[in-house]
Amino acid sequence: MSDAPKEIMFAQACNMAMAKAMADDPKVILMGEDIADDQGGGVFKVTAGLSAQFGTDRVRSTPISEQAIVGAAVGSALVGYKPVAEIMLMNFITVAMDQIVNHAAKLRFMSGGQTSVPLTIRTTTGAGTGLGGQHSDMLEAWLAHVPGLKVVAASNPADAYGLLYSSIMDPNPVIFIENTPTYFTKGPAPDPDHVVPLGKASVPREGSDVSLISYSRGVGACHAVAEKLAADGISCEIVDLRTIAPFDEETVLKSVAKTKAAVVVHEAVKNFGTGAEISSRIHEELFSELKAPVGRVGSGYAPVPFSPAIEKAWMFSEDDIEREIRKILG
Amino acid sequence: MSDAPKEIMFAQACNMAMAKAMADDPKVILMGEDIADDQGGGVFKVTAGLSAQFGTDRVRSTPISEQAIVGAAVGSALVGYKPVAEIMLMNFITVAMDQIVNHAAKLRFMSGGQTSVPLTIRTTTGAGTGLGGQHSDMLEAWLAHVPGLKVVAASNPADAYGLLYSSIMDPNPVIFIENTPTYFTKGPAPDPDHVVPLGKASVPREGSDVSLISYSRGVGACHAVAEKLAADGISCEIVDLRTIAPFDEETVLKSVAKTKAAVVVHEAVKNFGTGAEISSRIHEELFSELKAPVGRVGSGYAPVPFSPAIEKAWMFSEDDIEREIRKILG
Amino acid sequence: MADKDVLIDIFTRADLIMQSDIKFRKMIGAGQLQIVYYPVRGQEVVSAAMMAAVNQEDYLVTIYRGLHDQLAKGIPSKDLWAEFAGKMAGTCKGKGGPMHITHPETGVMVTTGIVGSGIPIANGLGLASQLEKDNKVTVCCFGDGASNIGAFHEGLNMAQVWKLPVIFLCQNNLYSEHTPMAFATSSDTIKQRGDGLGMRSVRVNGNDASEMYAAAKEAVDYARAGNGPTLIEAMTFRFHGHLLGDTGHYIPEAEMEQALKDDPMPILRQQLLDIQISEADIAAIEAKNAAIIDEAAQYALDAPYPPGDEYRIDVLDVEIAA
Amino acid sequence: MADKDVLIDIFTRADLIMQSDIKFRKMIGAGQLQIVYYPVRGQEVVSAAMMAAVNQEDYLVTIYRGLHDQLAKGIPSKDLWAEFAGKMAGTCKGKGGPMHITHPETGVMVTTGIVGSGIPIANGLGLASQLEKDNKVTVCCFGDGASNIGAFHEGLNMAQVWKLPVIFLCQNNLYSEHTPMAFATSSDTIKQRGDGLGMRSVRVNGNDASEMYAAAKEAVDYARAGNGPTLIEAMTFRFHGHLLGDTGHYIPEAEMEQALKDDPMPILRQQLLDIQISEADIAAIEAKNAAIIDEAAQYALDAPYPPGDEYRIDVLDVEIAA
Ligand SMILES: Cc1ncc(C[n+]2csc(CCOP(=O)(O)OP(=O)(O)O)c2C)c(N)n1
Ligand SMILES: Cc1ncc(C[n+]2csc(CCOP(=O)(O)OP(=O)(O)O)c2C)c(N)n1
Ligand SMILES: [Mg+2]
Ligand SMILES: [Mg+2]
Repeated sequence: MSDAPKEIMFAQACNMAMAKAMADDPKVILMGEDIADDQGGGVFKVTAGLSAQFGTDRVRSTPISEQAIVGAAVGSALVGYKPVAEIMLMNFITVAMDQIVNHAAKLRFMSGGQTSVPLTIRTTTGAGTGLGGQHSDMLEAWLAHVPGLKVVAASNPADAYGLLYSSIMDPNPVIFIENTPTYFTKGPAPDPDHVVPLGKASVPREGSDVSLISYSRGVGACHAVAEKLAADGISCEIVDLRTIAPFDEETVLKSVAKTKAAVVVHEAVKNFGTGAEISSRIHEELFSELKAPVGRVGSGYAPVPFSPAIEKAWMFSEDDIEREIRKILG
Repeated sequence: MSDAPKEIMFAQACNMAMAKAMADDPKVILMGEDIADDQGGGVFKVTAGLSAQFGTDRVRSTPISEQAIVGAAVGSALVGYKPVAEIMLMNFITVAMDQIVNHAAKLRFMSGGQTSVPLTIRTTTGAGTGLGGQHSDMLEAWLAHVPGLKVVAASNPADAYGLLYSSIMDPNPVIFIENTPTYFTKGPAPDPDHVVPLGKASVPREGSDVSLISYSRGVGACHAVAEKLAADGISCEIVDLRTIAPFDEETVLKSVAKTKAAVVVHEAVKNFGTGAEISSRIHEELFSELKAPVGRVGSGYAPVPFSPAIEKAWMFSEDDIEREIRKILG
Repeated sequence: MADKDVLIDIFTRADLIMQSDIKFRKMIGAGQLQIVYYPVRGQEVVSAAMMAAVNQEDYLVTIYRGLHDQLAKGIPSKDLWAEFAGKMAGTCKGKGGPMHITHPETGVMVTTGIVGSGIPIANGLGLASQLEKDNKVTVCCFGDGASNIGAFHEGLNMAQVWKLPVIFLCQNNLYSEHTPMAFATSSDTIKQRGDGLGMRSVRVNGNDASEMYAAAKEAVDYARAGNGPTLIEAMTFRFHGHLLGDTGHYIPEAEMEQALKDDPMPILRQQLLDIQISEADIAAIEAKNAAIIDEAAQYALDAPYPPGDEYRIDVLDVEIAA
Repeated sequence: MADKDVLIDIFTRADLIMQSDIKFRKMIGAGQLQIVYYPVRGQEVVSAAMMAAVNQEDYLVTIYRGLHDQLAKGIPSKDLWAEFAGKMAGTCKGKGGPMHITHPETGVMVTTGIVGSGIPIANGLGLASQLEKDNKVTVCCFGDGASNIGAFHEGLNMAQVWKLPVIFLCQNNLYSEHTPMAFATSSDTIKQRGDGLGMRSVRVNGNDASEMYAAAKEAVDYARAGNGPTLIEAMTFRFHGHLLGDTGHYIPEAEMEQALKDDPMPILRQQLLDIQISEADIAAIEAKNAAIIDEAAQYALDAPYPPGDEYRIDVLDVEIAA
């Protein structure tokens, strides 16, 4: 791949990761609504070209049947396949929660380790696309609460490539959450054998005054705020969780032990969101060292509003992050 | 009701609350699998006698179709009914999450307040009954994270009576979580017009050293530990949330502001559980006053094991609560 | 052939739908509106005939592709356009948007963006009517693709077991997103599934006003008489793909050509002429609809957006603290 | 009439099931085992005949009421009994229990406690076999009540569209918990639903060994030949209610009497005698089964419980830290 592009889009990165996984392992198969090329290669074109390259036996467009899609992934995973099921939008996992929670997450344990479910569920979501209340929810907190599931979300194309590949090859069920609004955002292209291990956070920006802990598009917002505050002499360190559950406590605690202050940032509704667990763990481990209580930033207590005017007020923002940082740094 | 019993069981209390609601308001109807008397009055007999008293038009046994059950409740609620849908066991809400989350919780908002969904979903769960991995999960954290839903759980028969009645009459969708293992535990009988408002926690035991914040059967465990520690001169205050979401921050913060130490206790898996949100809120509001970081007690990171030997080790316990209290009180 | 007044009624509704769809696509294309839009051109007659057979008090549950159903059921264009534009004056204060139109005054109770999910909810409305004995029926619209999801099966079974007054109107436009029906559907027809569930089921040419109206009327009468639900599989087609921008690459040219030849609108217009309704009278109807739409569109553009704080209102019965 | 060896095979499996069920109920009644138990008495022949028609390598997905299916498929009694008793020596180290039996060596891949949920999973096993061209079939067992849940519909549609080698065995015992089939099911038969989904569907007397075996064999051959799935509605009955302790108050006396008269076990035993299998040979089979069960039961009682820390193992591929 000498003529590889220097920059690629998030969606492209996911496509390339699946292509590599399918080329590396014949047991990798894809299932989802309209994902094959005859049906357009996915509504967001994330799977474009894969059925042409690997055939429709391995890249299968399905009926509108999320329970059947995840069930078929569970069953084939039980006997050695590494299925990647696409749930077009995250809100649609609500019709497949039984297969995900009662089966994919539990069959290894309930069988006493005789079987395992190495599937990956890819889904995308995110507000700001004008799709309203039923097409934009961030539901990662539900899945993070389910023992046996890994929950992964990338913040840039290179990580998406390396994390999706790792998710597909992981022996456990993984929920890989993509972000619709940033699908077509570009970032440095990874080299073909770039792999990002699950369970390891990254520290894309070092700093000394406060740790900003986030994932998915929240990381981009943190970078913007960090840049801005640098001008005011506030030094922000950014921790990109990459794997939301089980999350990399070591890296998070190491960073906060250094900065002695933290703000957890996510797009999901703040109440009972993943930020609460991360905040609690930090308090439990570093209470006496903290300059101030860990701050949290998330979206408001409401369904995602349709009208851009309301959606903006409801949604987590760079202003919210800045305000929270200034608040805890007093 | 002069000949009313002095003590009643939890299941009975729920039955009496539904009977009163149905007598008070003809718009209250019940739906669920096997809930009518011809089908046994509910697998745990919680609805026994209600179809005999109010007829099978209002007390309806349904097919095994949780999506259709909740959907029928949503639709009838939209036009003025106050349906009470029974989802036999909490794990089965996994097949009805779309109706609960994308519809019941959102229709008021998405309609701009033109419609509302005053339904109640009753469900029961809890480990320790030997039902294993798919029949015992505590999933309240998912629902607490959904704007527009209220989540309620009682810790004793009198509260169950007063809270279920309030849930049925509440203009918002309410998830009322019962606890199977304590269904047949007795407690003081409430008088017929006893009502417990939603959103208000109670303080069933006052103390000065530490606040134990819990709900459902966790409260019973806290009482046992409080008794035991009283002997050692440790004074525990107990806060029974009653409504898990939105929860009564005022009462919680008032208690902790007094004791300056807190342990949040629930049966659900600890990671990403409701205890994280409560712990975070306390740290955010009372950080500088706390003697120690807020402690959390919950069950282990695993599906509910079948074998009693493993189940016991996995499950939250009085020992865990005591250990956590002693840890934070140093 | 349905009688004159009925055909005029159906045409009037259908033309409003057609012109509204054209206008929406024009304004979105021109960048005057930035919204995700699900075209309804080609399916006008199905809803127009169905809604002509029910009353305003009757309930409707429909889907993201619902403009035709909503207009046919009688939602005032101004309110509807304002909601599509996300304005405070919209049916839902801009909170719901095109995929979540609600308007109880005209019986439009739910518009859902989740495939199949309106079906169980329609049962609840039907159950309420059955208990109230208010003689209302509920019309529940969904597509051919929705017949592959669990909610469809659970909903139809319960409706039949409880003999609910619900008309399940499957608008079979032969595609679900980019998937042709036969590719993802095990049965040859959707009607066959209704039969399998023991429900009264019919399959009709939904693009023929008289045939569609007759089927609708029969189902409504059957439901009002307390006999229970009917599944109507109404054959139709969508001319502009799944959502605006969809090129329809997956639709064989010949199929598209034939579909356009069978465009229900010119056919219905000709039928009016055939029964001696004058060109002038028809033109008057079209002009009136055009005026309504122009006014509604302008109203939607001019109307103010809701204040940001609206997100704290209507979540629960009480306002959420900031 | 199936041939002699087949009938003996079916009887041997069915008798093991019957005696095991009796023993479980006896031991639970005596307090030797404290478990929630779903009796299978009355449904022995359905599974015995079905499993006699497949190989040990073929897959099975079943439900909480699965003892008959699991024994018929060949799980060694000792391993199974130990799991029911929650012991470390059980098939699943005591972690799954009776509702979640798994035993890959005999093809038992999933036992689920969620009604209908095994159906989509069975498709995944069938898909794997189709891709592997390993010529395996998957048998998926569920009850009549499961035909009312969404997963049933989604699963059958996908299996038919993809022509998967899956046999959907609906063991229609006429009740779901305390609900008679007709009360909650819109169609007269489950077969009718398979027909509605365009799937090859048959309805047989599951309590007749020869009829059940013939239907099973045909479905298996059909699937192995690559023709796709079959829905078998096997009529049967459960004699001891939904779970142990259920008094069956909701079952009309006459119906229960008739069902007991039609008890498949004495009928099958008589059929063996009729084809000149000696009382002695039959008694030998019964004695052998009895010995297996006594040994298994004792083994289960004597075996040690798993250590508590086992809850941190098998959650993920790596052990969870304490
Ligand atoms: C549960 C669920 N899965 C997937 C989607 C994405 N989706 C939206 S519309 C659609 C196609 C529906 O086709 P059909 O039912 O025929 O209705 P049509 O759009 O043709 O009117 C799909 C798959 C969804 N909204 N909900
Ligand atoms: C989704 C779901 N809903 C409800 C239940 C509770 N439940 C367990 S068994 C059962 C009855 C099932 O009847 P049927 O399918 O006929 O199987 P049978 O028990 O008769 O063998 C019910 C309702 C469940 N386990 N899962
Ligand atoms: Mg369609
Ligand atoms: Mg049954």
